[in-house]
Amino acid sequence: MYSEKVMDHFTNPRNVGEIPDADGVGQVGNPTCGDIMKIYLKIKDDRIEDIKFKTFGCGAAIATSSMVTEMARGKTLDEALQLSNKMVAEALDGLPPQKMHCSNLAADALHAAIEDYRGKQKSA
Amino acid sequence: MRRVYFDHSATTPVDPAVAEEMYRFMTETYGNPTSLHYFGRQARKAVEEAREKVAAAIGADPKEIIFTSGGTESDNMAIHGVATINRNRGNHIITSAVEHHAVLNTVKALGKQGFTVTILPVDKYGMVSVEDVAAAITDKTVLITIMHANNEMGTIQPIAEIGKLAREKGVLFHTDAVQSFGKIPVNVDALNVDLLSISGHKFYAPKGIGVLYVRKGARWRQTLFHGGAQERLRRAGTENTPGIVALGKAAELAAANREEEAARLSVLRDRLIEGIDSRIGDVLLTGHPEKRLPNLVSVCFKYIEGESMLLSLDMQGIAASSGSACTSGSLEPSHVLLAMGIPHEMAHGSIRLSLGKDNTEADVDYFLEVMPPIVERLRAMSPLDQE
Amino acid sequence: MRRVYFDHSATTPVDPAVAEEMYRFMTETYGNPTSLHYFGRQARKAVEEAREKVAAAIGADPKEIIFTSGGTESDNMAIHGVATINRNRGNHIITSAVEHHAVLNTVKALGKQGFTVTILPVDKYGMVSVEDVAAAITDKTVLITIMHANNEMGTIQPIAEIGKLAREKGVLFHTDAVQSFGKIPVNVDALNVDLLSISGHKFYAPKGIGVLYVRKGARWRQTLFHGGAQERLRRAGTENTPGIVALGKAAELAAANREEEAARLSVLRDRLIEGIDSRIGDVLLTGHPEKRLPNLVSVCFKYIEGESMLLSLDMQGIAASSGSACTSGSLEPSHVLLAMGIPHEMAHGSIRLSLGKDNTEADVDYFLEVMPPIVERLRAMSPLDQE
Ligand SMILES: Cc1ncc(COP(=O)(O)O)c(C=O)c1O
Ligand SMILES: Cc1ncc(COP(=O)(O)O)c(C=O)c1O
Ligand code: FES
Ligand code: FES
Repeated sequence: MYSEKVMDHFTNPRNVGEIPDADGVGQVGNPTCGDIMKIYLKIKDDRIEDIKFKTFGCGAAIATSSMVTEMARGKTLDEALQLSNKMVAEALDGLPPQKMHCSNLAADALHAAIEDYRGKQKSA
Repeated sequence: MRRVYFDHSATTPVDPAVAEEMYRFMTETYGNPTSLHYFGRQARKAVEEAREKVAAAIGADPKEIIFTSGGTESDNMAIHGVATINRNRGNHIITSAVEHHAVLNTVKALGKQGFTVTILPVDKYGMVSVEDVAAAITDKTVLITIMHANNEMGTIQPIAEIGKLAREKGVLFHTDAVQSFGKIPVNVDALNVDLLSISGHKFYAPKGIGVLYVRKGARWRQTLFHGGAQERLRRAGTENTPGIVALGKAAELAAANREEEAARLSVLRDRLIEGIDSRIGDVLLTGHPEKRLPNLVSVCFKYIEGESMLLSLDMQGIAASSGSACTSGSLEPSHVLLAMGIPHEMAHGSIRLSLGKDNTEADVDYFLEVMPPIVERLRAMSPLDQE
Repeated sequence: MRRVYFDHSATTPVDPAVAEEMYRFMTETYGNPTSLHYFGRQARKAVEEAREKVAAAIGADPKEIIFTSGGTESDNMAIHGVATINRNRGNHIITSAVEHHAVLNTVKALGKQGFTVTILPVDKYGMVSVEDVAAAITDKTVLITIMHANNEMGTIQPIAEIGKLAREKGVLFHTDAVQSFGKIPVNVDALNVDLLSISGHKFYAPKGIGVLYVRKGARWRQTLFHGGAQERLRRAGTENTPGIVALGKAAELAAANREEEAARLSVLRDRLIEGIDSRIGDVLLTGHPEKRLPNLVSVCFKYIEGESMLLSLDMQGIAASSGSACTSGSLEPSHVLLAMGIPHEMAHGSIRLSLGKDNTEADVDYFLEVMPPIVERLRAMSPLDQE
């Protein structure tokens, strides 16, 4: 049902964890529908220097979280905002149709974290 | 890779002795039991012998046994048949919140066709209360349908008591015994039921064959299939002789081995439960602590989600399920666990381990060795606040 | 005793290669295709491969293939689903007088639920006329259901022409291809059909498994079974994996061997027809002289009755049938023969010989040796005036 890439990211997820003094944190999803994704960012010179995630969810949720962190690492914030849920799913060689829902969270969580960072910058 | 199959509530392997019978009836005794000739008569004889075996296994008369294509068809046929034929007497149906979708969706469909439906709640163990049933019956009630044992968490309902009540009130009573048959005693008189559903592939018979028991004289009629006069006008379509013969043999074996096998499995089940509890922690065993199937463990692991556990177990060769196999692919967690008052996020973290005849203590121990690091890894990834 | 099976239209033996596949999917690859784990995925893969094989055999897309429990279910599901969903567009259904009861009784049941039903007559060869169909269509017509080839006398209907007409008029068109599949070309595009029924046990797959083809976009919905989300919500109930795999393989074999086998069987068929005609006399071959199935002979022996012939043949080891196996046990002669204008007493004297893959010229010759004295003996007993 899942592609090899999905299984690889599920089995060996990249960038799992928290960043204690994160510059931006984004969380999407809710426990009712079975998935929560939380992304932590460390930003330097408008670039994503470090990124970590924590996810409650199915195989697809974990794999997309892992993939989005890999894709975003090192990108400028504007570049990172260009990442879409679809691109994440494609990078994983696709997801089963009934799982497109989860893939719709990873990029959203990243964007939420970037917004959180920018919001803090503004108010600072 | 070591493979452990812990998903017998989803489906079972066919017993090799049963599969061999099936093979013989496909290649040698292949006649249509409706046919007059030698090939047909051989098939007819085998079908009627199978009917007798099934009848004996549930304490029924062979004439009360109808062969169907499976549990879903039996449930639909039972409920639709009673509702349609008794429409002039009343339009109220009582069921429970923890039924299989084959019952629940059939009743709900009737709800859209002018029937009033009462869906009874359950307690935290998933139990229906007999008092609730009594309070729900009105003079418009034509059918009560409550399952014998639940497929997701294994709770056994007080069917005999509900049946007694239904009989006193003159209301027809159907039970879905798909999960209970072969595991706990299923006797139509002891249970006071008028209709009862069974599915072959849950007790080492093949998929695609089931049984509907209908008590003699019950106000029920076949209303789903129109066609030939098979099964004494109660199920049109060429009889699935190989499936029927296989189900008959499997029913006989199930009845003969039930007690011993249930005792053996409940030891394994309890070893699983205790092992999970002591080695993992932050878990919730779901279903009734005593009134439960001997072969089923249902447990919620806090802070993590079911599918990721299943995938991880699968990579270690262990086959389990989360809730009902039928509902995978849906975003909603199990309606059964929610009905028991289990919060959404915990319900998402449920898995079901259902044991069967080839499972051993070594299988249980393998699971207990493999599972703790899986849970640990997933919990380390979880963003939920952990106590 | 020498045994000759001439009742392949009632049911066929399962091809040993198919039965072996079935055995393997009962005992080894036994998972529930809905399950996520290894066992489930293996089963899912096999189900989808079978779906592709069936689709290829009838020129359809795999998404258009739904697995059912047999021909009767396919017919019921097709007709009930179209009627229910299109009720708001119209309430008129057209069928023919020679349909199988799975179609005829389903349509008649709808007739009692507010549908208007036109049952088209047939000519003396059992043929429906395209003009009659055209004349019957009204702006209330939502479904035309006419079988591809008849199970009792083998006449092949002008399905492609009727389908073309139905499409022009925007009316959905279903055909029961239970008897034609594997014997004559069955291609859903060439036939212009929207829905088509197949039953496994008529082409060396097991009993209890069938197919309903539904064209993409056709205004049809599953309305018979409520339950799980299997078959993309189009057929609830655990998928009969072994049956599905077996049907897939049998469909592949049927498509591959069809042409050659049809040629071989029609030689045997014609040898039978000529032999009966020349050795017995006072017989009436029923069905269309050319537009007929390659494997079926239907013949009325004047002055005598079908069952007594069948019993006599059976005593010589030959299995045949009179009319449809489904209707035996009924006192009325075949509705099909009556619809063709054959008088009652002659219709009572009909037998059907349906050939299959293991039949040989020697079988035919054996029949031709055994049959004349049987007819002679029974005619000697008959009180009817003989010409
Ligand atoms: C309690 C219960 N009822 C009904 C069914 C449906 O049976 P089947 O899938 O054989 O149609 C199942 C299993 O899927 C079940 O567990
Ligand atoms: C033309 C036709 N339609 C439908 C059926 C019903 O198929 P089944 O008996 O597999 O349900 C049959 C055979 O019995 C048939 O010959
Ligand atoms: S976690 Fe919601 S479906 Fe993947
Ligand atoms: S001849 Fe015996 S049933 Fe009519």
